[in-house]
Amino acid sequence: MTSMILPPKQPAARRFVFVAMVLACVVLSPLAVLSGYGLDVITEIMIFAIVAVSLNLILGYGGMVSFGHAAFFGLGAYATVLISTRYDVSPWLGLAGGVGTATAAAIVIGAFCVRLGGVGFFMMSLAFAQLLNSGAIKWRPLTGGSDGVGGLLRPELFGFDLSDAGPMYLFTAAGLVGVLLFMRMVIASPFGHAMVGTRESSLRMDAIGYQTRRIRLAAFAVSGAIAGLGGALYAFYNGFVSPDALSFGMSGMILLMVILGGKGSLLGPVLGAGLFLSVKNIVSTHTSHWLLIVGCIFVACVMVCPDGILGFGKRLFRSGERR
Amino acid sequence: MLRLENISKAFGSLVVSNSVTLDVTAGQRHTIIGPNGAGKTTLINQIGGQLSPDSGKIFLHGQEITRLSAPLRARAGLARTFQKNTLFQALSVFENVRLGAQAAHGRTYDLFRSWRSDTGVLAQAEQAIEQMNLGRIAAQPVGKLSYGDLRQVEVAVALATSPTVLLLDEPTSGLSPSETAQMIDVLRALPREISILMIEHDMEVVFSIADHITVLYYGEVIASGAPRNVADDPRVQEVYLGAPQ
Amino acid sequence: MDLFLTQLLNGLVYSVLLFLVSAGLALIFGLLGIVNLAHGSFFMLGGFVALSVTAATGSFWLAMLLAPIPVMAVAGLIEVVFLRRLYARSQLDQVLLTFGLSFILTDVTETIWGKGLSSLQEPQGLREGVSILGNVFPAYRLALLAFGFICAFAIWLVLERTRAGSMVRAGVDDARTAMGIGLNVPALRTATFAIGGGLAALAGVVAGPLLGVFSGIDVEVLIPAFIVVAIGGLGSLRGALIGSLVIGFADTLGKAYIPGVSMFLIYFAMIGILLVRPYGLFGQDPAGG
Amino acid sequence: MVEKRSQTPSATRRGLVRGAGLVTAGSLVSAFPMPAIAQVTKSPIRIGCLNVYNKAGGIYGQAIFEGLQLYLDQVGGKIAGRSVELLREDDEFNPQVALQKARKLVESEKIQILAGPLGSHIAAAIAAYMKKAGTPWIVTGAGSTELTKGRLPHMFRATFSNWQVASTMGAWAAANLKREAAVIASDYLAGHDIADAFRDSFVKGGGKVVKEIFTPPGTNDFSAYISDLVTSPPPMTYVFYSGSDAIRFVKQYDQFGLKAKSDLIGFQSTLDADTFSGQGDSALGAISSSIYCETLDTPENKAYVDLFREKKKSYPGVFDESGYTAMRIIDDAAKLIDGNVEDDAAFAAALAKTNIKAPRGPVSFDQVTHQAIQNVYIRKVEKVDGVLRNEPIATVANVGDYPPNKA
Repeated sequence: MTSMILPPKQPAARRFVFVAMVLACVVLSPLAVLSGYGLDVITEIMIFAIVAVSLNLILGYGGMVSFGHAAFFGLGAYATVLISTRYDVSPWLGLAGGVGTATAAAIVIGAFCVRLGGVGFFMMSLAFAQLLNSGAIKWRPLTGGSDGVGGLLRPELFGFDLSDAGPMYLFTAAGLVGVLLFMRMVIASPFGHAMVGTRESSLRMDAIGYQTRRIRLAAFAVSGAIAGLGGALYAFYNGFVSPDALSFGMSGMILLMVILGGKGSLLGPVLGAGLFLSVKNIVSTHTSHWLLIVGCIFVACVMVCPDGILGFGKRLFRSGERR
Repeated sequence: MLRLENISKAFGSLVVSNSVTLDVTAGQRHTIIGPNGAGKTTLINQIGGQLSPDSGKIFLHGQEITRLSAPLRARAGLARTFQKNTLFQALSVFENVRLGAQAAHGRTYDLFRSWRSDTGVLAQAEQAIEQMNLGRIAAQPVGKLSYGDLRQVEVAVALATSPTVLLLDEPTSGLSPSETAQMIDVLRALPREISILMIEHDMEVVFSIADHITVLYYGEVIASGAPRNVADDPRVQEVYLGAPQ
Repeated sequence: MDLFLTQLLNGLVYSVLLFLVSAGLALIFGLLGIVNLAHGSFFMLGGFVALSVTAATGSFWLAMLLAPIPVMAVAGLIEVVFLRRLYARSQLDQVLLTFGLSFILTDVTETIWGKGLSSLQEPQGLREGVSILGNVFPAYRLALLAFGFICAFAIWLVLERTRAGSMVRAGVDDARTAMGIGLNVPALRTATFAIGGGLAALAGVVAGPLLGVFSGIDVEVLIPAFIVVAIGGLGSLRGALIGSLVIGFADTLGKAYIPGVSMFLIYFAMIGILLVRPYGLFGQDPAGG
Repeated sequence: MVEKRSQTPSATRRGLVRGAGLVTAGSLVSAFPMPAIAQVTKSPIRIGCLNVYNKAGGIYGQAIFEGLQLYLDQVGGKIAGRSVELLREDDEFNPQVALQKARKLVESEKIQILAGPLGSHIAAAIAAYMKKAGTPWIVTGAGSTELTKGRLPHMFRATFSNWQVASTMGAWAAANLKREAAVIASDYLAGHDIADAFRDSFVKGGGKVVKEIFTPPGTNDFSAYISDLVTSPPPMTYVFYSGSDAIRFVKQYDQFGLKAKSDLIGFQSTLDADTFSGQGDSALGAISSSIYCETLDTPENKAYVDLFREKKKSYPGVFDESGYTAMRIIDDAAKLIDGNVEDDAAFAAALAKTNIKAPRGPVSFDQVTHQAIQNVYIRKVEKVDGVLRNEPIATVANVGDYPPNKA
């Protein structure tokens, strides 16, 4: 192959070792420094990072603005709790069921949503999330209504009890790393490129022979599955789920995390989730004007750095270099 | 290769295609000309599948494709360019072209492999880029290209899908004389395995490429044949040059 | 009066309420292309300002007249300071901006007026019930019904029959041409956004005696209003009217006769209509064709 | 005690602090240097205030918090000689958030006692965790009958239980008002809890429930339900709503002329001091049951109402008083153990001994379920000097917990 056209590949092996070591340090260091509550906070951040990453797949790469992503997060969580508690089976089956339910729902809901573009997509995704939210509130015998449903006990994994903060943290970290590696692969795959192409110009994609609806649907399903995994982990984390997990506000929060960190980049949503939840945890204790601060973050983000903190940082870095 | 039978299309009371019938034979360089509003682009859109005709039939390699969606037509070997820029702005020239090649040859639903591993697609893309002499700008994002380069990328993306029939919607419009000359060279160099149906305004381009000309006037075919015959047709002269001299 | 007829009347009143909220939303989307998630906040703000006006003057009518003014000012300011820079950007940015602004407005409202639950009293003379065929129906609701239809007619009249209206429509159709013929498009946009906000505030005032005035009502009214405009067609006033009727009746009759599924009914309606007509009943495909 | 400590070796700082507290309480001083203990006793008492402060339920959470604060200010900010820190955490009325915040308060903020929450679903969500943590917990708002069934050793409900309030009304209404009633309530845990309690005692007293309607929380327009009632009005209607729903329902009930045909009776939150400003005259004449009434003619209540009205123009409601009395209970218990609130078990034991005369009347705890035993008042909305207020018209003294919870 001519290297003139192809972007150069980095030397793989050494880089991999380096990344793996940094990753291991990043993952393991909180275990040494933090105790129970601190680890819990980071665990929650990582769970929402997974959900934000999943939204970023369709939003950042696929160009689909969903205001109903809480649907898959919430379904994953609900299914995990309900399967584990109502049928008295292993929570691991619950987790699998949670991911499965979210994926199935994403395929069905996606089939409706991907027919529409732009605002239509936005409205349709919102309608389905609201529908599920109403269902969770109304179907009291199954879901416990607006009071939610709980009682899930975290299982064991390789002899470690996940109900301790440490193992749960590591388990979630493994999940996040796995999701990120998967995302990295998808983005670089022929499918990932087809998705970006669909975002950039679906007319052109049609004309050169891609069935764009099908590509969008596949992306939607993958995204729903990952969000379902996030929901299932959240069910493990909390042992409890309520209709809030399916709400308008939850969808908005996930969206904010992606935008805040930077859409269309691998690590942006992770950064966004971390920043948002950290600020929330710190600020909400000290002031009742929490909403004001969230609002200002939103506005500042849109006005000053529409490509997120990651994009903002990159721009700063580049302009620094130029000088 | 490509055959249109009595294609008609109207937007409300405005008839844009009136029982158009035309044939593109294998290896032909077929050009559609006609004044503004003759319904040329609408016709291309109907062939490409972006619009569907009200009545009539379209055949590709003898198979009827009238009801086929645009992507399926593309896979059957029909490629087209657009007049307005619908390229993937955020991607590089190479990636644009590579997406064209992937559509025809690649495993689009493969999530678990890098795009680099699909060497067949890469080779196809590189070939299209070389055909259009785009090597020098292959790594640049399309959003930053000049207009002339964009027209060439248009053709390269279409070529990358390895078409048997190529539809070109005014490939030289807006180009400078030197760019136009370049485009003519490139198009003339294309192998005869590819049949071309082209809309063009510039008569110099038409006469240096076309071996068959169809004249469209208000949605209707008023003449069709070899360039010399068409040029001598009194109706064509009337339409094009106003009153006969 | 027959129970069914009463329920129909209830549905009509609720529809009118929905129309008053969604008209501004549709106007803003239709003319500016902005999905305004802060619309509920304008509604809420209108109610609170009216609360202060009635507390000071005791007059509901005065509140109706005055409350939209400061809200229009706030909306206008938002357009000038923020939205003006975003027209060239993606719809997502506009959605996010107004979403953020709705948080800020909620906080500001709570800081000024507190978190307490309040409600506006109906104006004197409309507090009693009116007897219709033997059953009592609240006079205020009947007045609201009339007011809603007058508003719908007035908006239509202004847009279709006045010079200002045609200027606005020209600005929508083609901003560049409108500028070419000497229209001040930026000012038109500011005015449109302000008027949309003012309409929401007016809705907040007249809905006050029914729905109450409190922090949190913004989201409560925003979602149904969204469904209405999605069904009716984004940006179409006629669509907003029809959408309001669909949702108002579906919701009220659902509650009355099939309470088990009434909560889902409006979402089913929305999904069904979007499927058949992706841009709503009276919406236009923005891509043309 | 020492045994218990060795059973649960804890490396966290909280464990160490707790250990030190145990030592002081047990007078096993010798092993520890004195300064460490002195430091522990001097540090402020940390009280976690987990409640909803925003959204629809925010007014109640805020009322409870201000109640706690009011008492604390009254006693000069100190309890048993130690200063007090109130750590406010917003549970957002979301059980998921609540559980996390409870963890934060216990493990990171190292509180000695938790006061809250408002939502029954919140309380249920954090119950298992709080049981494990062992930190004393004063429930200030959540009323679900089931909560005390779990008999958490360190949990005390210093406020109403839904059963207490609603079943008292059922029995009293059957005996003193009409014999037939419709029930309309919010469709969530508390709504069903309250409707069940009312129905059971109302039927037992010879009454008949002719219709039951449950409406989704946050219903905008009740006209469909009210019109349904208007066509064949029941002699009276028992209502449970809170917040904005309470205002809308009571107003719309009046606007449709139903109030003239069917007596309006209800749960305390439906007709309380904080809803009157929104309800206006529509509330006039309605009857409700509650553990508190702002016009009680006792010295404790008068002093409290005067104190409250120094800060605010309005009258206190159930949740204002609940917060105030909860802090009073904490104060008394802390004094009983000389401020050694780090000892969870001793603190809990002291709380169990509560026996006070609160603004609401005498309050003590059921020794089995830790539900407050208190009076339930039947109140009627009257207009005095142009201001709406609840006036007590009957008192049912010393109502305890739901009997099956004790069995």
